[in-house]
Amino acid sequence: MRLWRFNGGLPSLAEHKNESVNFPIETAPVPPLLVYPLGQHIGNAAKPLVSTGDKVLRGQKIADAQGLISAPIHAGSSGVVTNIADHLIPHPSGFSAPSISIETDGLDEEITYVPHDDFRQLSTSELVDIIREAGIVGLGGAAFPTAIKLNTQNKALHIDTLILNGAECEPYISCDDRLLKERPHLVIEGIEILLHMIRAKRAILAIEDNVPDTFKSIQDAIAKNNNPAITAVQIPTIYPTGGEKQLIQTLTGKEVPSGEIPADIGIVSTNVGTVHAVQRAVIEGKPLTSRIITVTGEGVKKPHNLEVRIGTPIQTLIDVCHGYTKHAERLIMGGPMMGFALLNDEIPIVKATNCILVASKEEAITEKQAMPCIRCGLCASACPVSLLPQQLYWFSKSEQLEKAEALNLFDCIECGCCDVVCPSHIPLVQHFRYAKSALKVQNHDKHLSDVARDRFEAREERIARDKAERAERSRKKKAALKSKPAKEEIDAAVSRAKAKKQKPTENET
Amino acid sequence: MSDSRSVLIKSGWVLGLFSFIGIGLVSLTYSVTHEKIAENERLFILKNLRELVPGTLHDNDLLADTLQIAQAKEFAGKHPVTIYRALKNKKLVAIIAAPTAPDGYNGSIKLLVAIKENGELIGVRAVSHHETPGLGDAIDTNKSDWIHAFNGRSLSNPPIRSWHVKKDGGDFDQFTGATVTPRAVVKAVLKTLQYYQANHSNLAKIDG
Amino acid sequence: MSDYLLILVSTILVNNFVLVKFLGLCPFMGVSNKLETAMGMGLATTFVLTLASICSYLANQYLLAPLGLEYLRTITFIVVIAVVVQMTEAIVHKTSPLLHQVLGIYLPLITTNCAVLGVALLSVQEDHGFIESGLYGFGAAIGFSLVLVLFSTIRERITVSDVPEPFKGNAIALITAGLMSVAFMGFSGLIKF
Amino acid sequence: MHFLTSNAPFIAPQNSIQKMMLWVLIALAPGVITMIWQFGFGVLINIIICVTTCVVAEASMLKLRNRPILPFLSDLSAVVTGLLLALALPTLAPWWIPFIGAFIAIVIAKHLYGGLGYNPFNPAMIAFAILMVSFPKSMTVWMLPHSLLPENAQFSDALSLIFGQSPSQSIIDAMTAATPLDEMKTQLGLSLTVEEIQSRSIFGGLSGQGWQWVSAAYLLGGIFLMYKKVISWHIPLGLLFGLFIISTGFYLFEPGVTPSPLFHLFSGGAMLGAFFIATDPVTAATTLKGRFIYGVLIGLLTYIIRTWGGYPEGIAFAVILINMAVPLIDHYTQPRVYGHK
Amino acid sequence: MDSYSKILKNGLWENNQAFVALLGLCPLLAVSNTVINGLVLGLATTLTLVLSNTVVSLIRHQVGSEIRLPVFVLIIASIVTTIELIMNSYFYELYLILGIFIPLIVTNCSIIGRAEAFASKNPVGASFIDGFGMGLGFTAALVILGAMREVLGSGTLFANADLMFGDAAKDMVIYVISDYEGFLLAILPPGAFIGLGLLIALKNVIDKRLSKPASQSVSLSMDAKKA
Amino acid sequence: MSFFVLILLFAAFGILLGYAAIRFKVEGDPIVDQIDSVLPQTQCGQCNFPGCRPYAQAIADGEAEINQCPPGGEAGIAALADLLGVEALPLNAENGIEKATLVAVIDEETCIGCKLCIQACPVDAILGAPKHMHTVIEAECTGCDLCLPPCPVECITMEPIAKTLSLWQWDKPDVSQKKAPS
Ligand SMILES: Cc1cc2nc3c(=O)[nH]c(=O)nc-3n(C[C@H](O)[C@H](O)[C@H](O)COP(=O)(O)O)c2cc1C
Ligand SMILES: Cc1cc2nc3c(=O)[nH]c(=O)nc-3n(C[C@H](O)[C@H](O)[C@H](O)COP(=O)(O)O)c2cc1C
Ligand SMILES: Cc1cc2nc3c(=O)[nH]c(=O)nc-3n(C[C@H](O)[C@H](O)[C@H](O)COP(=O)(O)O)c2cc1C
Ligand SMILES: Cc1cc2nc3c(=O)[nH]c(=O)nc-3n(C[C@H](O)[C@H](O)[C@H](O)CO)c2cc1C
Ligand code: SF4
Ligand code: SF4
Ligand code: SF4
Ligand code: SF4
Ligand code: FES
Repeated sequence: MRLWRFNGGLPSLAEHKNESVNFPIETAPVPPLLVYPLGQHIGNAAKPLVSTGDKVLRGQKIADAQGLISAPIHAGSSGVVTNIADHLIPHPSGFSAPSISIETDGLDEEITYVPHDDFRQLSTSELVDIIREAGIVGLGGAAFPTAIKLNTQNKALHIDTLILNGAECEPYISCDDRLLKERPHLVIEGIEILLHMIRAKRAILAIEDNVPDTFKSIQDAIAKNNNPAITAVQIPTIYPTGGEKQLIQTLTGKEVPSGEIPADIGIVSTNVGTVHAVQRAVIEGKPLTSRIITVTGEGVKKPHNLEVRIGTPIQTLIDVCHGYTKHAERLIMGGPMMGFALLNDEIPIVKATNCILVASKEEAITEKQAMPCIRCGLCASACPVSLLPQQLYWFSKSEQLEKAEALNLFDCIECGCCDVVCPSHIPLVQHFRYAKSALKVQNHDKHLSDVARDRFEAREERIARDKAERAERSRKKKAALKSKPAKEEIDAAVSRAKAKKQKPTENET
Repeated sequence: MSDSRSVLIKSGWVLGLFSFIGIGLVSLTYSVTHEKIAENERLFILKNLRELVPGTLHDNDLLADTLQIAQAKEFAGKHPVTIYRALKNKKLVAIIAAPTAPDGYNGSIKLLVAIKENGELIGVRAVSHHETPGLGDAIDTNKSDWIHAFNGRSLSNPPIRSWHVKKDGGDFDQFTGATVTPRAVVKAVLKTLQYYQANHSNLAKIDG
Repeated sequence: MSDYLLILVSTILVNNFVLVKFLGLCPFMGVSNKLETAMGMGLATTFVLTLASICSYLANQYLLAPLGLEYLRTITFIVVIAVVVQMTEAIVHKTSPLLHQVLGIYLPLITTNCAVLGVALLSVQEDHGFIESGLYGFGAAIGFSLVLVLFSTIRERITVSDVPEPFKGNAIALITAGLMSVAFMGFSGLIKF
Repeated sequence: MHFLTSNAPFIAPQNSIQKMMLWVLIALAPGVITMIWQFGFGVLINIIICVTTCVVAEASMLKLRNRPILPFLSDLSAVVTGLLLALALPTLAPWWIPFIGAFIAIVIAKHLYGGLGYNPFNPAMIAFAILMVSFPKSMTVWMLPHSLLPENAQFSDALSLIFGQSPSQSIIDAMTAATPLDEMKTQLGLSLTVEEIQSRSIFGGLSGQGWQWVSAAYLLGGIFLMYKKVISWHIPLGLLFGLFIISTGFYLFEPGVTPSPLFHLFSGGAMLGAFFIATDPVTAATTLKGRFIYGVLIGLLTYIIRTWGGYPEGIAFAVILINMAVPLIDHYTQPRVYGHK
Repeated sequence: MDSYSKILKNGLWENNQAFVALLGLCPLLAVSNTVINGLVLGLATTLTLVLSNTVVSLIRHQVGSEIRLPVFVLIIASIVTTIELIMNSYFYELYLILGIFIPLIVTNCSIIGRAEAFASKNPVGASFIDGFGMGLGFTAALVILGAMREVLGSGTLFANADLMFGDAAKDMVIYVISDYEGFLLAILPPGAFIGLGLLIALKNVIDKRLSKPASQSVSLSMDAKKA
Repeated sequence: MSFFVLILLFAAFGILLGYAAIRFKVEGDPIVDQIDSVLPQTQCGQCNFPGCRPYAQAIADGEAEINQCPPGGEAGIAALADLLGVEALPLNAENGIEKATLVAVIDEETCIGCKLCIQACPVDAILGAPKHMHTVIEAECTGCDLCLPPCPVECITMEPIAKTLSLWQWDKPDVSQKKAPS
């Protein structure tokens, strides 16, 4: 199959996959406490269905989707809801947010699931419902509700190609690789479900060429399955080839137009983990309550891939990996290129978590010591989106954010390539994240001030109208008065006015 | 409408009034000064000439007795050349030619070349030039004495084959690192001398 | 034909009005903070300068010279220029309020842009004919606009540079102009006099 | 357990300014050695004065401006500036020429704009241009390559020239000459043909005696820099391409009185300029397309100044002239962003 | 109403046309290659400024906005031409050196600038003082810049003094550095720009020194606000 | 006396300019809209004008400086300076100081429903009927403080806006070169 090359990227990033990739997936134990932040996907936060003291079972829906773009949340084990309150969430802000906490009872009792042995009997909309109810969101990073993504008929989009993202391009992470090694048949079955749903002609499963054995096992599985629509492809190991847009470009040569989604050019892409979750939800009827996570880095004694219940505090995972080493310095959720550092290990795993990296000093640098930009242009050569990071940086640094926006700041995927190659050690991505968030706030403020202006003007108009009406009325009244000067009426008016004046004083006491 | 017409008229006469005052003032000053200015201009040209041919040497008005050579083939240039004649007792004592050396480093160099009646050089001056400051501008008297090297020279002193800069095997110094300018000046002076030799009789002729 | 070309090369590059002849410096320093304003100013100046140059030529040729009023040249030229500018301003104000806002106080100041009067006076001094006068004005204006635009782009970059405190603003801008002038000396000699 | 936080990416940077500058210095080595071989130790003296002055000026400015000294000194950019300036200066320039030049480069052209990374003009070339217009006499005295030196000229003569005591005029005249470019220009001005001019001793096979080897050494170093990815091909090849095209055009149009394209490429500062000077990242265009255009423009302008302008060598002026246009070039050559038309 | 000394100080220092307002740059840069040139042009400019300010102030109520500019330039041009004619007749060689910059006093932006910004809004006395202060400030700038460029560029001071003060002044020329090769840049166009840039920076440093106690508290409060 | 021709010509110029002044007269000023769109629309009157638009008008007319709007703060001044092509000035302390935007909150226990705050609010951000307690629509309150003085029972307080994840801002990296990279 012909492959294309996206601009830039980092072809020679150290991979660090061997630390974790050679051990089979283990299942993490049920922790004493499970914590579910209500907003762990893109879109509106979920709405709790339980209250403190309620007993819940594994697989039971404890919070429901709220609005169109949202996803329900299910309990990962049986136990009692202890509180619904703010809890530290895995987010770079270090904020706390409403979360449901469940104290597990160790019995791990489950609800009864409704399996569907033959998904081909089901219509797309039935499948979409199943996936939505299962609370499945994209497990590749963005946590976008998968049901919406797969509901392409709804929008009358014609999908031609399904892309399965098994690239796993970030260093250290190996959960998708393990999944493909150990459960290729389940993934293939998931792909068939997706193909059935979106009626695409072909499905391409992309795997980086640095894991030939995985590729072999997946090809065997495809051969066994014997579905001609499904092919597996090895793609060059260039970070960030797993980025959705880069992967699409690599495989099809097409670009997703800025501001649009892949479906607009006839492509749906999902992570292989997501497909696995779909397979489980449809065939076994099980909602998304667990996922595979890589726990790695020099800071843990035994790096590992674990099947983890969502809501499990990180601490529990570390214990499974035999605890911290003395090198543990930094706790990073996600990979070293795009992840974010966490304050402590009481923070729970969420649906989007694919990796916990406990980094040593050498593995994760602290703040960079920036020199001035020397305009060498290496950043631009490395940018997979062909931006000009150096100019974006000048504008964000000097608060000329509109100019940065005009240079397509919002097309930046925050991959970090520019940052790593910069000889001046400028924290470029951080500047861009800052600029983007500041612009969002600015736009919000702008919106508020526009609203205020409209309301102010409306009010002014109303007051002017009132005034005119009042003037009109008093003029009429005066005229009437003149023609019929009735004394009692004047008296009445005077006393009315007096009463009016007194009212506030009365209230004050 | 009448309102706007009054604006038109007002701006017209205000501007007219002020121009009357202003122009009147200037015209008044002009009428007082214009003769002196004309005299200044005359004196200024004369001053340059007098430097080469002092007033004691001649008794005529240098500016009044000039020749214009339009197509100055002999001077190897398309620039017209003015020749001033210095007379004493109605006899030619010297001429001052104003040739232009066309081949300076940055274009042409305007010279004044004063020649005694006998063909000996009184002196040479560069009147205007665009040579590189610090390099070619040593032909200016207030930058260096180089140009005085011509004083007293003639076609036989040195002999014509030595009318070159030293670098080209001649007798005249060049400036360090700048040969073009001196070369151009030497060449122009030589040409002027040769022209004078060829046209000596014509130039000496006094009519009337 | 090549004479006309020479006039253009000379006025735009070799004897650039701003960097070599020192004319039109105030707007050069004043309206060069932003690229768009610089472009607007360049356009306005080009228009006014060409027009003023031609008008001055006409005034000189058909009014002053026949009447023997050369000593009133400065006055006549400047009034002609003031009128041309004011008419331009009125028209721009009406037709393009934005441009007017951008050019702000500088449109009236074009009158006092030395370059305009300078062009007119120099043009007379050099005995230019009609077409030459127009070209001379046009070339001078293009030279002005060229360095103005380049200067503004550099200034945009400098404002976000780590310039030492005492040099911030006008000081570094002037030094930049000086270095630009050094660069333009590279063109010297392109035209032999 | 609590942890430190900071922001992604966490991977240590792979490159540094210091490394880039070091590669530049290394790539200049062949050129420097050839220069010394051909033109003697005057080159070395220039280098020592320039580099020392640059480094001292850099340190003083950093101190004055209250900036950390060590990290900025150790980035070696001042050394590169000093070295490049030294290589552009005539070999026999009196000592104060490199001194003043280095001062101008670092203080005026670099630190008044904020130091490393902020200067819009190439510091070394600004210094060169200012020296050229200020001291044209001292800036045009080049030593003859060693193969042409008369027997009686000694190293000590060069030294005494540099340090101010003039040896006899005859020795000076014997040791010095205009550069081939200068000579070519001057003599063409006197209506000689290229062939006649090139038959003189200072001219060699390609360009000038000695000069062609120096140019070749720079070319070698430049290729090394491209291989090390410190510079991209766009600027140097653009510049050489521009110079080649225009000189070929005129060569074909007016043979005999126009020097050959190879002469242009291998004389003066063309190679040094193409690979080391025009490529100064701080002052060059940043987009790839822009860099090529930037290079071509410098090449064209170099030829124009060399051929019709007042200075025999146009690289320095061409570089700073096009430096001025860099923001505009960058503005109009932005690459197409992924997903945009 | 500002007191006169305040107006003077404004012209000489705080709103110096050359260093702060950056007006009148063309003559400033073009003729400041020697002290004497600068001085002469400065004096001529001062005279023009004083006269034009006074006249403009006198007539400020009589002129409508549509012809204000032409009237102003007409007045200025008349004054300048008169001065030019007088110089032409009494200081002919200086007049030649200053060349086109004498008639160009007309378009010296600072003159029309003061007419617009001050004289057209203020009474005669204040306008007179303002013109005087601004003119002196401008002259000072010309002389300082001229001195700087002359010393650096040619190693002399007061060259050509004789053209202004007569032959007796020939001895006034000071050879600051004898046998000086000359830093040509200083007297070439770039030197003018760079020199003025350096002077402005110097003024900024002095201003900062002068206002240190006051400005510190301001900057503190600004910092507090940001925090 | 030939210069009388010139004088006549100049007088004619005067008439021409007078004509141009009438013919090309400009009404209205779109720049006011642009200025107004930059102002924060808090409508607080701290600029000494009765609202943002009057202030915008005053700026356009050259009657007010650009540094009189505290809610707009330094950023607002910079935007105005940019729009008008003038130098930015520091905020005029006489008009107030820049502070974080707050919202008004009415203590519903104490509120007596007097309606005075409703009349004061320039953007109609307060809801309530006479004698019933009032509430502030948080999303529409501009934090202008104008409702505080009229309240007879001082039940209105200004509270900071709750932080939300969607409006959370990343830190800006330190860009000063003053610190020694150690
Ligand atoms: C705000 C937002 C809205 C989206 N809307 C849709 C949508 O309507 N349909 C769809 O199929 N995908 C939608 N997506 C999903 C994207 O196409 C993409 O698959 C997802 O963001 C994951 O990409 P990433 O992890 O590379 O960022 C949306 C994503 C985001 C962030
Ligand atoms: C720089 C970058 C790198 C990414 N790398 C991967 C990856 O290696 N594997 C992956 O599955 N998703 C990766 N993603 C996320 C994908 O873009 C995309 O969100 C995901 O494949 C969509 O599938 P999902 O909706 O099933 O999560 C990456 C995103 C970015 C921005
Ligand atoms: C910038 C520059 C300006 C020059 N200006 C002049 C000049 O004005 N006059 C001149 O004779 N030579 C000038 N030259 C020198 C000539 O280029 C040439 O080197 C010299 O005239 C040859 O003389 P030589 O044979 O003594 O070396 C200049 C050279 C340069 C580089
Ligand atoms: C490839 C390369 C070329 C350079 N060329 C120059 C140069 O021509 N002139 C110079 O002053 N510095 C040069 N430098 C050094 C440095 O970039 C320069 O001092 C900056 O302009 C200072 O801000 C160069 C550096 C590199 C990496
Ligand atoms: S890589 Fe760094 S130094 Fe180079 S241009 Fe980009 S931001 Fe500047
Ligand atoms: S972080 Fe943004 S700018 Fe940098 S390389 Fe990635 S996409 Fe480009
Ligand atoms: S101070 Fe600002 S926000 Fe308040 S009314 Fe004035 S312009 Fe509007
Ligand atoms: S509620 Fe109060 S603070 Fe808020 S906008 Fe209305 S008056 Fe202003
Ligand atoms: S003096 Fe202001 S433009 Fe010349």
